[in-house]
Amino acid sequence: MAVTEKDLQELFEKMPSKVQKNRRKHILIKNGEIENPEIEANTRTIPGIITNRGCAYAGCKGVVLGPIKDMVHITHGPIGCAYYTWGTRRNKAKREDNIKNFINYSFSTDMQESDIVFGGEKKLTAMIDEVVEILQPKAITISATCPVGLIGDDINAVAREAQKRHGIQVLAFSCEGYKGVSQSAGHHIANNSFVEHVIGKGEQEEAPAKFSINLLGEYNIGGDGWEVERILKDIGYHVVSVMTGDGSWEQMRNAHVAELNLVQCHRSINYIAEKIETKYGTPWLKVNFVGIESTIKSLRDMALYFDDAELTARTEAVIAREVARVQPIIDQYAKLCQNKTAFCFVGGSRGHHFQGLFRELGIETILAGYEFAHRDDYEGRDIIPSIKPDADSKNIPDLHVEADPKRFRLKMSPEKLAELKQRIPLSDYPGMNVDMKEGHIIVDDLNHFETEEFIKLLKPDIFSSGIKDKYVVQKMGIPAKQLHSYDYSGPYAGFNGAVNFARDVSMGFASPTWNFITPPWKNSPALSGEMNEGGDK
Amino acid sequence: MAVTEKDLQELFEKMPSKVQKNRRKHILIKNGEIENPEIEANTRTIPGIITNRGCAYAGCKGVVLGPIKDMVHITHGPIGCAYYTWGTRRNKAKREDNIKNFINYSFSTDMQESDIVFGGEKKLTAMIDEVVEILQPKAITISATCPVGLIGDDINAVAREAQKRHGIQVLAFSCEGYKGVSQSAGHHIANNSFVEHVIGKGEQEEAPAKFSINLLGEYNIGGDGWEVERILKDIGYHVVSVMTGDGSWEQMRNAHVAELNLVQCHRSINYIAEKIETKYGTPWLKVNFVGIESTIKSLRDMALYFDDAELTARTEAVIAREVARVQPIIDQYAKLCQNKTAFCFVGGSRGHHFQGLFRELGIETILAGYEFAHRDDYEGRDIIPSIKPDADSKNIPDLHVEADPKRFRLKMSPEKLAELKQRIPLSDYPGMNVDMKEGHIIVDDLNHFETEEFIKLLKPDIFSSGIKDKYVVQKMGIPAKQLHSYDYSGPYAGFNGAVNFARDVSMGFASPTWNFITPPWKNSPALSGEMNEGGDK
Amino acid sequence: MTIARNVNENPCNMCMPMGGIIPFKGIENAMVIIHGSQGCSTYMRRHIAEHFNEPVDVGSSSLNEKGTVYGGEKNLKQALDNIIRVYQPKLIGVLTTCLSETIGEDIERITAEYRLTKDREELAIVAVPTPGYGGSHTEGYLLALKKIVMKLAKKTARKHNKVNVIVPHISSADVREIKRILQMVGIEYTLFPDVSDTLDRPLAKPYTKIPVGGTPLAEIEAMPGAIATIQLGITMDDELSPGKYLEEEFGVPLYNVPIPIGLKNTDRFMTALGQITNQSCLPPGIEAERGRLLDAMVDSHKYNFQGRSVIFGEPELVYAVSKICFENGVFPVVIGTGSPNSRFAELIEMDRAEVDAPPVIVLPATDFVTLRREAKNAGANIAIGHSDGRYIEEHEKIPLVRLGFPIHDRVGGQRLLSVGYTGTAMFLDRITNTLLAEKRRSYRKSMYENFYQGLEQPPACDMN
Amino acid sequence: MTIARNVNENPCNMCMPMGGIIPFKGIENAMVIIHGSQGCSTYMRRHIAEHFNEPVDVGSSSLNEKGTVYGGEKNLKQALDNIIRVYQPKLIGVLTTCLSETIGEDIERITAEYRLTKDREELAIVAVPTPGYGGSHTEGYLLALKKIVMKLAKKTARKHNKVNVIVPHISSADVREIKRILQMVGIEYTLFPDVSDTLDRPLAKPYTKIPVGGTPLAEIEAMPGAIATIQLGITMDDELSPGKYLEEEFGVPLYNVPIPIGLKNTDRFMTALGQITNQSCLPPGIEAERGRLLDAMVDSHKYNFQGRSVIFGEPELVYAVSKICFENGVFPVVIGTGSPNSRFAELIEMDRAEVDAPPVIVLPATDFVTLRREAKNAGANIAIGHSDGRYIEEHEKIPLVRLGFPIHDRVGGQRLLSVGYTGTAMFLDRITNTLLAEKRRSYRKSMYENFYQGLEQPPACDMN
Repeated sequence: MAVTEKDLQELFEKMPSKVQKNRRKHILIKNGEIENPEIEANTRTIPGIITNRGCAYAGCKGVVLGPIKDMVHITHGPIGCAYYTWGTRRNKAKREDNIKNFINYSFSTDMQESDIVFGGEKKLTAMIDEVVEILQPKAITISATCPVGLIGDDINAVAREAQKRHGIQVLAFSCEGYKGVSQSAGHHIANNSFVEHVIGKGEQEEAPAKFSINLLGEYNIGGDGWEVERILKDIGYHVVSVMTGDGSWEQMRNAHVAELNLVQCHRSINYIAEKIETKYGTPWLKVNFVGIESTIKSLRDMALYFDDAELTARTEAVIAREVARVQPIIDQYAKLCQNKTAFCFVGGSRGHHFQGLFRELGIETILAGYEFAHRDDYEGRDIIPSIKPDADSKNIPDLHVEADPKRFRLKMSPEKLAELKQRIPLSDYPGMNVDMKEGHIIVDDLNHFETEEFIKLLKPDIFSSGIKDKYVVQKMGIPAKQLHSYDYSGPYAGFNGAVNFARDVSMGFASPTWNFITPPWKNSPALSGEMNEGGDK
Repeated sequence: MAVTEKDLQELFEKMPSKVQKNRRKHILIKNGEIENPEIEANTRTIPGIITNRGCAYAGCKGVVLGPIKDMVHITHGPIGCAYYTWGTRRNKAKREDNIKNFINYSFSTDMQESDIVFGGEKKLTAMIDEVVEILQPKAITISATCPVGLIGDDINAVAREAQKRHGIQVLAFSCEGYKGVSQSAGHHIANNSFVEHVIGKGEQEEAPAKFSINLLGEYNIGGDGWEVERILKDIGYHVVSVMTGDGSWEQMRNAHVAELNLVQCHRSINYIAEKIETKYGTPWLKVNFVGIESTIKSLRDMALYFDDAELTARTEAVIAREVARVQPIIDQYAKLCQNKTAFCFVGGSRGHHFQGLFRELGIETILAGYEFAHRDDYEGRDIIPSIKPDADSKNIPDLHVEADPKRFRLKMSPEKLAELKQRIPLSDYPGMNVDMKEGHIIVDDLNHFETEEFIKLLKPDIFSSGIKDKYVVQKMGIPAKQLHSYDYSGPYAGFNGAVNFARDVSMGFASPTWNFITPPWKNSPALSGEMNEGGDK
Repeated sequence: MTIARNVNENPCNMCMPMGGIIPFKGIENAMVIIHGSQGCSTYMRRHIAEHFNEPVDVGSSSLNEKGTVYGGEKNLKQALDNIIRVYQPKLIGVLTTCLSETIGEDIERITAEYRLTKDREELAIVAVPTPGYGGSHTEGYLLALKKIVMKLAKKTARKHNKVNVIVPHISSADVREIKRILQMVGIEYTLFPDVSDTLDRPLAKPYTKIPVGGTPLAEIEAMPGAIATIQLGITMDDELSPGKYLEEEFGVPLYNVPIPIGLKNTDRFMTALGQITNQSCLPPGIEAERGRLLDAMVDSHKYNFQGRSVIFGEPELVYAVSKICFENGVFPVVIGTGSPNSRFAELIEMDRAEVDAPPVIVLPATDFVTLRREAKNAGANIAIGHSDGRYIEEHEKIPLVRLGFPIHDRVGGQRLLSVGYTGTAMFLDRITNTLLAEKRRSYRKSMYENFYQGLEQPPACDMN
Repeated sequence: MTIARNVNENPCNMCMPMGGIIPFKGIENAMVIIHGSQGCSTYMRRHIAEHFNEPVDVGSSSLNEKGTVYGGEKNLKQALDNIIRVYQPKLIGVLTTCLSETIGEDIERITAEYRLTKDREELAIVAVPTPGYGGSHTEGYLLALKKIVMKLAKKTARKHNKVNVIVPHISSADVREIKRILQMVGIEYTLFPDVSDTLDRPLAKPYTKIPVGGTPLAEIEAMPGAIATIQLGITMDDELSPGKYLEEEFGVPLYNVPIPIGLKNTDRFMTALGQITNQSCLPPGIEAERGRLLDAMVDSHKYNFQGRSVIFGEPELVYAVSKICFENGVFPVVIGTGSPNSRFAELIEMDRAEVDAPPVIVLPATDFVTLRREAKNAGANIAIGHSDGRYIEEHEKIPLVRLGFPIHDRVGGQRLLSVGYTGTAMFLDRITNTLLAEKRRSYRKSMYENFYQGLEQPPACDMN
């Protein structure tokens, strides 16, 4: 059921011509002749085209800052923005000794009309004081919402003063919602500040254990990070910090001591990975812990990096044990999934990551895309130099860093590093496009209209996206699987997560509900059949 | 709103003449000229007159045996009887070290048609074996239901054999439902067996502590017994055994060592109290722990019996402390209860016991009665010799006991005992009648028809009885308060219980629900009033 | 799979006469007398009242020792006298007990004689033999239904437009809902028995001894003239089936359908209505309710698929509940009834096989000690049934969704709505939300223990 | 008593434009656009969808940095173009945000101009200024309602027989129930807004982009010709009251009554219906439902009188809930709303005084950190409100009866039925059974500790 350019053309013709012109560049049919076709990404969404994208504030406070459990995250603005980022991402956090956990709290300056008129700095200052007095956090973030920039509140000045007054770190983030074109702007803003003000500010000079790593771009949705950590610890790794799922400011400050950074979600965290490498000499490895094969590959890549016989042996032992344990369960579920097709449209990495797991279940991803990715997430980092900055991306300052004179360490010889890069994705991400199959579709910033049209065209068996499109899809008679919040299930990462995912996806197919949509009395033959079969008469 | 003989006459005239003739003897108007009028009681209920009375099985297994937590109580019969006595009395039991607790279990031989035809002894035997094997109780009871006697199953023989086979006590109770005229027959059957086979069979020769007592006729409904024990222990008493609320076979076996038996529910347990006195020389004291004044009086009577300065002082100290603590709370509730009237119709003692507590709240009991009492419960034990046994009462054998040659102990000199009897109700119960006020009504075995008629005549503010009449009363627009199961509340005994009762009764008056019965649109003036008051129009 | 039982520990059923009382409470101006020891009547009134929170007046012939020797005829007649005097009923049900059956009382003769000698031929008396050892309350209910129809239904040449709708032991709210559906579809009906007003009685003045409502006697008499009978019962034996009797005696076409709980069961009910009335299409309102249920099922199945249910109660209800569980992924692992009925087991196995659900232990004539043990062994995480299953909840921490009879540890058993598309959605919400509450309660803890701390058990078996 | 607030920790309300979306979802063939950063629209869609489990299509003008400098007019017009092309709505609501309000967008002018220049005069566009700092979602909801009426309602000489029924933010099932009651009473009505089908949409084929249902535009236009308006709202300010507008502009008599939750509140609703239609007596069916509620209240008050409730949510709903709590003894100890509305506080105090209930802490413009603290201090043992109060449940072990918006940790928020006599009985059962479950859970333990072990605290303060 491949889509042709002609199908696409018909689809586009239902849109106004301006929209057509724009959207054509965001949609590709994978074509073997062009190995890595160009796609437009990270550009403005057309007004009135219903998108799944959020704002810079969502990317900054909602995604990157929010999961850090030991900081108090203050939203400076009217109430809505704080409310909407209160516990909605399902980034779990555990209690730990000596680390406070404010994850269940939402803090807002709750700006009123008068604050808009007279400015909200005083209110923000008062709130910081109150928070410090009552909760005594070790650090605080302030995130700006739309009106803050417009009315000219100087949150940086407020933060500086508060930091001085209370002797704790207070970070200000100018992540007003209108900045950039999506959450992506917010990620960048958050990344920059962490590199500049948090990472490398801890006391440690050396890693406290062998095989120390940071886990970047893992937000512990539904406990994903815990499952990954379980496996890593079992093999013998020491996790210095996680950014930022179940993460802590305390641990991030010492992230510079790790010997390797793992990057799960490239889009939201690659700035940090890159800057750490520049500043402290730590290479980063693109990993994917979603799916059995991807998990195995990521673990083996890590073993290659560390090049330690014992670690490698332990890696293989854990892989063997885990696969033996979970594969039979997955196989049972996979029976229900054979030869099905999926759409997989998620934020900035899962649209790619989940394809392998789907494939392991026998499900082919025939349409995939990202909500807020950049071209490099599709085409690979090699094309970064050729991306032309536009007005929107220029608004987010690019942070310039240099090697830290005291703390920069080469983790291995440049030669060895270069050689390794040939074998594993070290400080590199090749993007989604290379993994897509012939005739399959890649869509950037898929919108509501296109969702429905592609469903009609391709009739997928399952649709993976978020809660906003989920119900449209289900109303169209197709099972949906939320890959933002996992429909309150999870974890889906690692070995155990693969089992959960297999179970949850297969239940969508096993549920007889989908066959019931037409009432029996709308279908006379079925009606009499029903009676013959069941009634006494 | 006194009832006259004329009112009664009118009421009776609605009944068939045979019924009239019978029921007249069960209903009295208290009349100052006759201090202790005679009433008919413990006679057959008229068929088709809807009564609250149960059967012998209910009195034996349901009331007396059921609460004993460390015995397995087997109902030999079809399923219903076991089902209906499963946890319905709300006699609470706690777990204790070394004492098993089977209170949540219901055991039935679940007789089927074939068992009726071929006999159920084998099934009963098999059940005992199974119970012993699985639960390993120290003792077992077997209670007969209607068909057992009719088909001639010899449960005594089965019990004897089982006792021999397993080396544990197995007691059989021939409490077929048709025996006697009410539960009362069952109490008697249970009492007899306990006196003969359980009490006095323990190892102890002497009380393990000073001021040792047994608490008889307390079934720990809603925790009543726990509240009483709390007070007694606080004063310094040692409770040897409770019969039977939260009671145990283990403890009952040593009941002979106590120096005094307290009798709460005279009707259901007086046989035991009397026989223990004969057999072991232990006098019994009629107590009433319902209501503040009654509780105080009972405690002081006990102090008089033991005649110990320290105990007396402690008694007064506890009374003073408790009254100071609870009276102010009760007073608050009592405000809502002033000048109200109550009907109080309960089993065999509460119809009397609760009157004082009602009075303390400002509520006058204008009609009271017992469901299954005997004449002595109304008129006092003095009239016992003059009660003529009828066919029904003769069916329950009277147990003959004599002083135990080894274990009989005089607890004090006969002279002192005689003197004490002048001051406290020692081995005596003066009955309900003496406490009823001029013009108030006493009804034995109040039936459904009379309930409604008396409500119409006297319009009480609250009606206290059981669940079977509760809803009729409420449908008639009058608050009801269950005094069998306490409407899942309690305890109502002792000081804390008085607070609970005051709260629960006053809420019935405080609830505005009763005023709402007529819809506003049925009452035009109120309707327009409603709109003026509430609407914007 | 079934497990044999010798004895009963913690019963999952009540006795036959108890069940026999209920139908009489759903007939206009009816009263009922239990012929036996007065304890029977008292215990049954107590238990029925506790569920419905309603007055439940039941007479007793108060048999005592003398009656066991000389027979209870005199007592029964006296009871009839007194009940008639006070209640002035148009119909009296007389139910026997262990006692009266064991001594061999011929209530059919006694009551017939009573009507004759007392010149009470305008009064209907329905005698139902319900020995406590003759079956569970389910059989008592059904037999009473059938005996009422046998006594009252009259052969008639005149056909009418009504449909007989015979309902098993379901809640008053369910009966009301079935009437609402029948009205929506535009069907005239005789609903029998009708406890919707009598056992869920408005508080209103004046109080009457017998509640207003119930199936009118005239309608029961006219049942043979109906165009069809819909009987909500596919598990009952034919000899207990009033619908079968009407079919065989009077040729009234019989449609046996399950209690309309669940999508397909309700579809079957609606389809039968459509067939009887020759409507090829049902009203749009019905279709909207169906669509809404389906929508709820789609939304909820993600949570329900982690449910493993233990279901218990009366066979017909248990069957209907198991069906919706299969439909929505709350796959049953243990299903039991106290009734000796074993027909429901085959039906359940068919439904199970249809959706390829895991094996289920089906237990007729079971008790709660068995149910509790089997539920625990099978890893059940939700229980559905009446309040007597509360020990499973308390001891095994398996949350109980209350449904059926009796419900005595919560209020509103008579108001529980579970039939039809809308009722099913409400019932399903109660199930789903119970699972969600449990999941939420334990989510972070179990997540952390299972994943982060690296316990070895595979997560597929965990409620997370 | 109220407590001032400087900052907000764990908010008890959402923002104004979020509330403004809902009414547009209850109008036939309507769409809505949020004029602001696209995050606003995305967040609000996400949260509304999570409650209703329904598609919630909301457009955005996707303002970005350029828009903040040069104005958002072009974006808004483009959004209108695209929404019209894809959805072909008959009405579009345009809601502002913090951003568009702060930069001073004149949406009234922009939208008027758009209709004119694009020759779209058959299309209604309703502009509603809803800055996030202008009030809570409650005020957004009400203002949108009023603006819709102001835009659409047309002066007419022709009177008709309908009654305007204006409802606050209640569940889809509640809206359906109000329609059922109006039908029972035999009243023709315009129910506005009507989310009964649009936000609780049956799963059916074919799928349409805008759900079928909602108040028809023609009916809203004709509201000035109605014989009266019943507005379920007694806490709102007059300047937010669509009913008041209809009264002042067109002389339509206004009956403000509370949401009919609770016996007396429903009585007021029914009485208003009776007055408007000059019926001195309402149908017996209504009276039976009332009697059944009353019966339930009598049965349940024994358990409810041990309840001490903390209630939170939107002012109108909170008021209605507090009323039934006063009526049935679940005396409130803390009542709060995130809305700045303070009128409900006076009303609550009147109701409290009437039954002489203990003092209650009433908190307008509050947050959950405050509510949690106050609930704990006041010894609350049951919470009633939306899912955001779950932290009270989790941390203070005060069980939460879910009602209102949003309900995101359970299913079926849109199906929760709580209005009218029957709905109230269902709601009351949920409260009573929550108390009973808690009591049963802890009964033996607390009994034993308090009484047997002789702890000193007086039992009057214990849930036993």
